[in-house]
Amino acid sequence: MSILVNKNTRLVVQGITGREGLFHTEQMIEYGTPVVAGVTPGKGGEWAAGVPVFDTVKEAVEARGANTSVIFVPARFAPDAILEAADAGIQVIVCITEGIPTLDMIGVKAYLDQVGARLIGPNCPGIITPGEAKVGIMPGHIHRPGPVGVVSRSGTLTYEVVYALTQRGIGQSTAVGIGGDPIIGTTFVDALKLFEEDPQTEQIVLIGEIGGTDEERAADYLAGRMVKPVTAFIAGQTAPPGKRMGHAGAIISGGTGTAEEKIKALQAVNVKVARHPEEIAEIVASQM
Amino acid sequence: MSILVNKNTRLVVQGITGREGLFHTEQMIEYGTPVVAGVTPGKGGEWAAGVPVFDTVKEAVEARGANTSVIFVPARFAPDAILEAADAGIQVIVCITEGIPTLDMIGVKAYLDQVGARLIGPNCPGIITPGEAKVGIMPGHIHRPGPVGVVSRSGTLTYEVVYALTQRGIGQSTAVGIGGDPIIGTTFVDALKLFEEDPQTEQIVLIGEIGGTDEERAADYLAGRMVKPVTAFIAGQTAPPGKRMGHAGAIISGGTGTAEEKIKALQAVNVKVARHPEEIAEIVASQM
Amino acid sequence: MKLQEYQSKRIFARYGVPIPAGDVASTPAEAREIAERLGKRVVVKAQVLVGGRGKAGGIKLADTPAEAEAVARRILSLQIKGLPVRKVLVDEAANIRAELYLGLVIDRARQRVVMMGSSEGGVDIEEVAAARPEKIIKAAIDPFIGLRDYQTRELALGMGLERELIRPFGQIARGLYDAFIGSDASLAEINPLVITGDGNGGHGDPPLLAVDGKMVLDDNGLFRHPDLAAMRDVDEETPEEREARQYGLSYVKLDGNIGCMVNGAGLAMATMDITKLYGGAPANFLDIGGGAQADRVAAALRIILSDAHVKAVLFNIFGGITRCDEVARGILAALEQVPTAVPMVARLVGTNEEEGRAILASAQMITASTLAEAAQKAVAAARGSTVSA
Amino acid sequence: MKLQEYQSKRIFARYGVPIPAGDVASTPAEAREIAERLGKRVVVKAQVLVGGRGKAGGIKLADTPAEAEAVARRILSLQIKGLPVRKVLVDEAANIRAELYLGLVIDRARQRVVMMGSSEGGVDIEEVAAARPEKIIKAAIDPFIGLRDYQTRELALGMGLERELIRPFGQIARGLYDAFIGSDASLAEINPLVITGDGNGGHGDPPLLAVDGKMVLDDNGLFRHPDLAAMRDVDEETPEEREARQYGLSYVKLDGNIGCMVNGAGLAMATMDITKLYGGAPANFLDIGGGAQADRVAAALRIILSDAHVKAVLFNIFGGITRCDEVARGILAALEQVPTAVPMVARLVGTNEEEGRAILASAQMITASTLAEAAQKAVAAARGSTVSA
Repeated sequence: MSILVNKNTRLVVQGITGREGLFHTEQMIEYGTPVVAGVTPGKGGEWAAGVPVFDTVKEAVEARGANTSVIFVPARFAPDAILEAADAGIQVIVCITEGIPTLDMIGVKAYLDQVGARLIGPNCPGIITPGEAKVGIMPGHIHRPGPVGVVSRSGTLTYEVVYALTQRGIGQSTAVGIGGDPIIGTTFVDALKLFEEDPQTEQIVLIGEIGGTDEERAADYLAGRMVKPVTAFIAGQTAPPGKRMGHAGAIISGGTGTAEEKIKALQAVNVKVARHPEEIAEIVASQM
Repeated sequence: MSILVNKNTRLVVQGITGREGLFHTEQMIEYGTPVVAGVTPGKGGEWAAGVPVFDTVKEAVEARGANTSVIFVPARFAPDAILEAADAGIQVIVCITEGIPTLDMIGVKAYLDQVGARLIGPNCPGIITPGEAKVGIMPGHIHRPGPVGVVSRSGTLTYEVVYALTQRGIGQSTAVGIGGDPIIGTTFVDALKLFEEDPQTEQIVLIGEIGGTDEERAADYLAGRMVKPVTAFIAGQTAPPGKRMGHAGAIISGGTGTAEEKIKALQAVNVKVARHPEEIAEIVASQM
Repeated sequence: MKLQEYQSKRIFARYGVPIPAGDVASTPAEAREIAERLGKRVVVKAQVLVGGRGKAGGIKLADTPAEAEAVARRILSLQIKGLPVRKVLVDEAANIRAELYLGLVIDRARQRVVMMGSSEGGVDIEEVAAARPEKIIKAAIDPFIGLRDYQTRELALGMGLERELIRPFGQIARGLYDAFIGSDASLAEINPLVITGDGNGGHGDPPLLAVDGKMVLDDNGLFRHPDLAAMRDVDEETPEEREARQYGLSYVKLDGNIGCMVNGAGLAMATMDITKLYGGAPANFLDIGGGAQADRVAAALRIILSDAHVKAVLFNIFGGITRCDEVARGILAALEQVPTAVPMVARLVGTNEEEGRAILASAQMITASTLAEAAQKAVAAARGSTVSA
Repeated sequence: MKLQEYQSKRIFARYGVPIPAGDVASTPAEAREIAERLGKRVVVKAQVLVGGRGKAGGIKLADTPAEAEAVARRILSLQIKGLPVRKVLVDEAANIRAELYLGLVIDRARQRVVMMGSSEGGVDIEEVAAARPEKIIKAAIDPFIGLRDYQTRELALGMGLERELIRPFGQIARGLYDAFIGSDASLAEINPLVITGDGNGGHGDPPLLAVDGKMVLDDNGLFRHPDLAAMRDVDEETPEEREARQYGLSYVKLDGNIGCMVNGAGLAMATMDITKLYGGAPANFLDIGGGAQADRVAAALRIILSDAHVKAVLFNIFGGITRCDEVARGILAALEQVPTAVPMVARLVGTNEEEGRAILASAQMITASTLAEAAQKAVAAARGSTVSA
């Protein structure tokens, strides 16, 4: 088992004919992901990376049975792409695109909640279930199947942690990058719920960072509820207040969103918090 | 029993200090309706018809435990009034106001569906559960408690039918005017479901009119499902196409919405359709 | 409120929908001037608020300004379905390769604005809907997220448009939607939406052109649009309908001879229906509304009696908010202003019914206690007066 | 992107929020002219993108134009929290009876825009939130139905406003909301929102006045607002931050001495953190982004080395989309342009890591295979170079 994506995933790539979309489609196919279709308006009927391209997601769903989507379209078209996927009945929508205006995302998220579609991201590396499906831009080869669920607001920092796990021989059930934006489709709490219900997942790694209160809400959720051990890392202990640290969501504002608060909240509910990324793998190993 | 309103209703009147609002508040109180509060922005702290007036529905809910609202505010403020009631947690919102723009109502209805509040109307006479609560503008004295549920798109036509029922000694469980606008909060199907579940209701009277397909959808719903007898009347057999007959929703357009179609659809599912209003009472009596 | 073609198209154009160059004329000379200004072959179109203009001779091509003048003269002398043609639209004739349909309506069952497109334009879309429903592609529009680009793409593909037309089609669809929302419309149609020339705008024409347009506005939304409210065409209404509107009455003239005055729209329709059930024919729909005062009632009766076909009047008042005595006073007031020999049947029930009946006692009215009785008496009275006339 | 007070208030005014008459000056003479034009007592306010202007002497009253000039001269010579004051706003002094707070923020947990009001304005709202949270009234705004009138009434009542102020407050709240949405803001604040004079505008003043204003715009939304994007104040950024932005790099200068170049924001923060964990101090946050090309990497290194405090540089690259060989080439290119003796520690893992290491072999880099090792080596290198300096 795993969460969100697996070998039954039938992936449609929105923005497949763009530079990034095409490159990563090839990478996803090479990894063995069941990519069944691409969508680029105006290029229906063409082929890209060996898969048929459609003008609309609806066609991709009807013709190829797509059930999962990954979005590589530019920021100003991405909200439309997400809504299109939802309206076409796609249940898991992964938006890689960075730079979507926050107010657009508030509207998109409210609509998705209404129709009941799940969004991962935006501004995220995607999801990988090692050995089954890679729906995103992470380097596939550093992963291996195993019992650890990984959920993270970050991209390369996640790879770092996964790499350390794999080097110790510890595989992953699924690794989910939930994205670095202020408004995201799937939060830590959402991902924790999924991992808690997943029989394959035995331990969970949570990689947070400064900004917002998603880690604190995860701690509230974990309080007395989770039975699987959770190990966390929070990036940004040295980040100054008021400055955006790369991610649109990584900013300490109004004195809240600091790493200290988040670490304290997690430790208060018995989550082990690593001091640096590689230590995560040590802690996980010690709990196997 | 009954549906929607009863002696446990705690009514707040939105627009209580207006001419219509005040008059009908007095009438509702005289009927015995538990009117607990009024709302008129800017008049909080005053009293009207013997009930305290608040500036917001939220205050009326907090201070007086209001659970039902009836709206008498002018059309251009009515959408806001409906949304305010819903956001304040009111579960049954009755909007008497006529003349709300259709596009406003589409948005209001979508929002209510999202938050799960029930709207009756707009452009309706309201709801009465004889002997318990009158939430609307119908003449109370023509009603009496009994086993017949009445649901209607019309106002005075409903009074006509109720009057005929009462004159024959047949009382009503609840009479609901769902309103004459193209977009309404509660449809025939919604009301039929409620009556079907209500133990007091033994028969149902459905009073439709030209325009839209709400009666046809009621017929679809009834097909093989309802166990309580339904008697119907459809107004507008002599109405010409393309002309609005008073109600914003009473118009035959594009050849659909005719009385003939509706009568045919209802008869096809064994609903007895009366030829004139007073005949309804005869049919109901024959089925007692 | 219905808008004329030229009004609808001007609104569409304001929202970026390409329309033919043209202008509206009230005289043949004006039509000639417009044709001269356009300097091309033109089409002269009667501006009336009914369908079937083409079959009635209300749409003609003209190759020269002189011909435009002649054609306009002929059209301006027409009556189409009883309506005089007071204006013609003189448009540059389009280079038509194919005709599409694009419209927006309120779908009451789905409680959404729905966009409909069809590759079968230029004909009555209701006929297409009945005969070949698969030719109509629909998209329901969420009120909160609005019309989305993917919906217009899905429509365009469903309609079988060529790839190059998808983008201009999308722009027109968005413009029509914005016009619809921005005008509080209840209907907005482009029929036909024309694929021009060789379809890629080779002659500098836009590849798609809204050749005919129709809008119906939501009367309840007009308070937001004083500019649109001012477009109301007096020809849309009979003088009686206009007077009724000014008094806040709902009135629709019909072909029968029994005038009806009722409070409430549903009850008014039921009263018309029962008249017919008993062998009569209603002369009108008339709802005096809730809580009508005497002056409004008097206006209502004047309007009813202004119809020479009326041979009997039926008052059916179910008092609630409306008080029967107030209605009775209005009737008396009207009868003083407009003395008449037309027989009248009054049925007053509900609030202050006794007082109402007492007031009317002086007026030699036929009275009735049930609606059925009232209708039967009115039908008989109409027959009687027909006989005595 | 942060806007200056005068920019924020001008935007507010465009949406109907009343602001004091006034204008912005770059010189004392301009300040005098504005004061003369206003003809009243004025307040002269430093326009800087940091808080605490008042305490730093950046806000002064002036009774006469001459005084305004003198005050402006003094303020324009200040540095506030390291930022030079280049502009002052000269506003008509308000007749202040009470100070309120009104603001809009993005509430990330609720995923809504939230309006906050408080009767305790004119002070740091975060302090109010911490000390007297009951004094802050909030309303979450549904993205689809927007800010509703009942919400602004609930806010006004919760803030204890007098009845006469509810309507003008509602108009200001709506204006602020429209400004927020219309500008793709992430923060919009009026602090203080002043109740003027006797509170009912007796002197022709509006009863409520936005005396100070602050806006932060969503950088991701600026493509929709070229006019607002053009307002970017160069003083908001250091020259290095500006250069970084032009190269698409995320860069924030810090106080330490170990320069960090990392791909990915989270990893960059983690790299800073581990540097500190091992006793060092990061000189910067720098994310070269995904798939960075050599020229971007070279620019990043130039920016890092332009900081004289930097005693060591730590490269932490986890190759995915980003290729290690490309990064290595960028580093070599930068070193050719900016020769330096600063020691460098490189940790390259992932895509093309072998090629990357081979390219850097010529550059006498300290290498490391784990992040912990790299951080420890960088800390040691920074100490070593400090000793040798």
